[in-house]
Amino acid sequence: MTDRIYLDHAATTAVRKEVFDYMLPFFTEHFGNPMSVHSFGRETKKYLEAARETIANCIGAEPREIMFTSSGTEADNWAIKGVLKGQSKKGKHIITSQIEHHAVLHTLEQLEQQGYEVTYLPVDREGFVDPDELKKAIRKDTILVSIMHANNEIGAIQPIDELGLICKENGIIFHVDAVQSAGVLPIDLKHLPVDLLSLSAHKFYGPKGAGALFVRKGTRIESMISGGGQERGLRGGTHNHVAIIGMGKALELAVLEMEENNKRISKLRDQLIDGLFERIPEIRLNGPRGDKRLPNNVNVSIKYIEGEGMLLHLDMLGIAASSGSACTSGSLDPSHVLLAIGLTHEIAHGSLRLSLGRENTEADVKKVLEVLPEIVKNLRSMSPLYEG
Amino acid sequence: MTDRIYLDHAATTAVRKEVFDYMLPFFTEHFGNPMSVHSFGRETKKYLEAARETIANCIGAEPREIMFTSSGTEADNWAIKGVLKGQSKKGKHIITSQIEHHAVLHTLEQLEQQGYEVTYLPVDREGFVDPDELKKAIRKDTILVSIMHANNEIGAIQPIDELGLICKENGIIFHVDAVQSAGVLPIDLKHLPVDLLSLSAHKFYGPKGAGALFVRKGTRIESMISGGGQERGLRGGTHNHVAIIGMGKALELAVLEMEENNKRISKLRDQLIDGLFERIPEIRLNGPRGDKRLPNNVNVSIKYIEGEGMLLHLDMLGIAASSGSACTSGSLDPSHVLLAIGLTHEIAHGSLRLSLGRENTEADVKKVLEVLPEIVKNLRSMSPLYEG
Amino acid sequence: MDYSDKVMDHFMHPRNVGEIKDADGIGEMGNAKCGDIMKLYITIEDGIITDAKFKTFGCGAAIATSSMVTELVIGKTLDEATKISNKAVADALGGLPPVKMHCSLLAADALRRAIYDYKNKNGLPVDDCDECETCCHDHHDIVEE
Amino acid sequence: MDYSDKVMDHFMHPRNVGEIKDADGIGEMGNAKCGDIMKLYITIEDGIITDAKFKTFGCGAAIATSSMVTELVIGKTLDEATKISNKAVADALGGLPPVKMHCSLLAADALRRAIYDYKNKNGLPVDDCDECETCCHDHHDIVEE
Ligand SMILES: Cc1ncc(COP(=O)(O)O)c(C=O)c1O
Ligand SMILES: Cc1ncc(COP(=O)(O)O)c(C=O)c1O
Repeated sequence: MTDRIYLDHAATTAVRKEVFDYMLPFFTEHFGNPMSVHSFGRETKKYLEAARETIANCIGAEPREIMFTSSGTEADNWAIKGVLKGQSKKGKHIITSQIEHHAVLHTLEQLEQQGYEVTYLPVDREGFVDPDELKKAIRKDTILVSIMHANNEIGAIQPIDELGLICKENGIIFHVDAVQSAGVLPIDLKHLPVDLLSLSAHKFYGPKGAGALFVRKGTRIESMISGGGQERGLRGGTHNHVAIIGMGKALELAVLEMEENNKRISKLRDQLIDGLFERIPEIRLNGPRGDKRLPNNVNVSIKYIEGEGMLLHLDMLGIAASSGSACTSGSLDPSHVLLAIGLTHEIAHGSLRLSLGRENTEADVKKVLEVLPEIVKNLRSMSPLYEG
Repeated sequence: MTDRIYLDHAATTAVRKEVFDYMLPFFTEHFGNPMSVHSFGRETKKYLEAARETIANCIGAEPREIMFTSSGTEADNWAIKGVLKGQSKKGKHIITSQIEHHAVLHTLEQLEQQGYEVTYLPVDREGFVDPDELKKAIRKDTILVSIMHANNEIGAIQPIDELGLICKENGIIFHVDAVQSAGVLPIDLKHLPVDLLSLSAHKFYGPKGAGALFVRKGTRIESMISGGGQERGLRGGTHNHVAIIGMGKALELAVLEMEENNKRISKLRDQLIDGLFERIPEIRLNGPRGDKRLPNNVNVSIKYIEGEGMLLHLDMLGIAASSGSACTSGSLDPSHVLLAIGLTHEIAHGSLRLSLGRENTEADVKKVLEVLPEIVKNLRSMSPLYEG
Repeated sequence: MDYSDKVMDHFMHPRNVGEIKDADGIGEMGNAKCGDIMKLYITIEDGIITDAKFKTFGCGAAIATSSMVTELVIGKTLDEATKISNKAVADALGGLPPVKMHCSLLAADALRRAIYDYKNKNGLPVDDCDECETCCHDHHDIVEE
Repeated sequence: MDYSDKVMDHFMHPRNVGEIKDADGIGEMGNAKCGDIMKLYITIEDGIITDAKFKTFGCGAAIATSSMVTELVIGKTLDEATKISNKAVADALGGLPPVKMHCSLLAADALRRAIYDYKNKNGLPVDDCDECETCCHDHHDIVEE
């Protein structure tokens, strides 16, 4: 099992060794509730607040602008649902894109049932939101714009600075889902016109169970999970301090190593893309090429075959990949992201995402390039669509 | 530091060794997203579902009735907010008690602002809700009753079977916050007329970051955190499978050892209560005595002095206790629970909660009985209220 | 997906892949939009299915059920074959995950359409099999959960 | 609570605990409902505070600020003493957690009331110190966060 190849880092990552070691004492030894008035509480609170500071520093925020949540999904839900009431006089119109994560899209669908109106901005064939489209979509009653930083399926990096400026000029709250980009792309909220930004630790080699929402000072947000006085009364529930402390360490390391890591990984990415194109006919790349693509993301559509078959074959060889977002793997409809960039259902069904990470090597890329063409050939030979 | 005495188990507990060991491989090795279609995902999913089954077995539920959350607070919030829409035709009246945890009370306060009406049932001087009061409070438009199983501050165990029957007879959804009782008191949902029940792992020597909501088959609940297809589409967010797996193991062990543990701990509890009464004049016990009190809970009010001073003195001696719920420690108002059982503000301020746990021994009790009377004497000598 | 060993075996080593040039009956179900297309070819001699082959575009379960249905059907009379239910196909595979049960429906329906095709071409009386032409979405809907 | 070492020192070893039988001035602030009562006794000779004692019901910060205010005030003239602000008390303790700043207000106010009491009893002109009689809730409100 040790020579399995994990290529699904966009779904989740392993906790890296340094983070794991750093977290360990907090389960059994320093386990106190950070809200408690005793030494057990004080010692965890110290580390909890240090993690808040680290995370704030990593993204150019102030510590008090960082609110801890249990996940990126919770942060997304909260960002959106939390600001509505403060804007109720202004209106009920929200703008987002067609390629958001389900954490955003399903939240908005729920809101539509409650009388909110949502505009879903289209994207171009590479997966980019056009700032002009945002301008056109803004109405007098627009209260919130939610656009992701980098797409989890096709890796397209959105022009959030430009989009944010437009929101700012129009006095509209701007939420950014940075779950895929945090720790991978530089984020400096001192200069980015963003009001709310979601993070999730398990995407950057931190533990599951910790996320964060940046809430810019002055942005009014209502609590979604009410309870004790945690997070200045805005997010109740005993802190999962272990995970939060791990998140701080993980983001710190990710930001430290960002440049070097991206250089290495984007090279692997391009080798993988080029290699697949050389070896497999009738294949297309989903998402852009180059700097506007997440360094770790490869997403291709392979004509005439269906994605799950590829996954299963790869899995039998110890290679873990995904076909669209992991979260949608139980679903039967093809990815909404792939449809949004103009793919037909048929082609969308044949998509494969390979998301690279810290542990991957050139040997892993070679292995994929060696086995995938054979798998494709095999599946195509069974396909009634293929006239090979 | 090793001979510190932890007496704040109601706030949180350390992860016990067996649980810790059980969880360890899931951080770095078996880290896959359980929703993923590959071996990394399958191996975590297997353990995740086994945890669901274990937890279900521990409380007499079916696995599909267990929904994982990030905490007890989230479970409470979700239980309450999740069922409203399905009941909207019936009305907007909710019944709870005056001594619920803030996770319930603050959620209901939020709903009051949205037009819901809430009746807060009083409790008697020992902290019990009277089923007749519930009967009287029920109206045609009552849609939900939320009463906790055991109180976190004074340990009073509520007659949830009786209360549940009343709800059932009236066709009203019944939610029970069992965060303090799970793993301590037997819970058999096969026979308990309860529709929704909240659990939290970190109260029974499991990790922080995992909670669960039991949702009885047929109870319609809307998602509060929307996202991927996790928990049958009802609770989005990548599973914190590590914490969930730990929760399963922790509850399993707690239930296995329940009887033995309770016998031992309630003996310590009674020694502590009796000892304090022998040694400290003008003291009162908050909550009931005997079987209707959580085996691990001691809560006393000590006249003429304020709680924090006691905590600080105890803390200097390495003894961790609490004055009211840990979550309210940042607050300046005395505990709502102590006021509800009829204490004056003055007496309520002088309360001390000592909550026992697995590691506590008779020596710990002796130590408290040795030092606390001195601390009280000292603080009273400074008190302008004390005419000693 | 939690596929049984049997499913994985039929997926990795599908039986009877291919086309039959002069097939006596051809049944096609599903469409690319839905992510599943099964095309089933059968040869019939004296009322007995003597050969069956398939081509399938679809997930692992779609390929495995296609493979299994060809195995089940060879050697059966038309009457026997018509009675092969989707459950029989799934059972023969050691079960299917709930979200994949529609694949077994697809396979059973493709078989029925191939038989219908044969009967139709040969002027034999046909059952009311038109409702086989269900879109994948109908099949997906039957999935519980 | 994150108390400074100085706060903990004054809490664990409070200076000048007690009453002064024939105090020249007594100032009491807070009430039991709020969880804080401070009673400050001062002795005055030739316009100088020569002794100060306190009794306090309240949290750690309340006791520490009481103790500190007695230390600060002994040896001061009335004028100097009147100018001791709550911030000065808090600073002398190495700071207080934000939620505990009201305790320093309480201490400073108790001092001012004791001086007021002395002046009043001795027919000296008094400052408009009546607004000292704030309930704890007003004090709590000034706490930010
Ligand atoms: C009775 C009760 N309900 C709910 C909670 C909240 O649980 P959690 O800390 O897991 O959010 C607690 C503890 O804090 C509790 O004691
Ligand atoms: C872009 C994006 N947003 C949100 C999420 C949800 O984050 P989490 O899994 O922490 O709930 C994910 C990953 O699943 C994601 O890729």
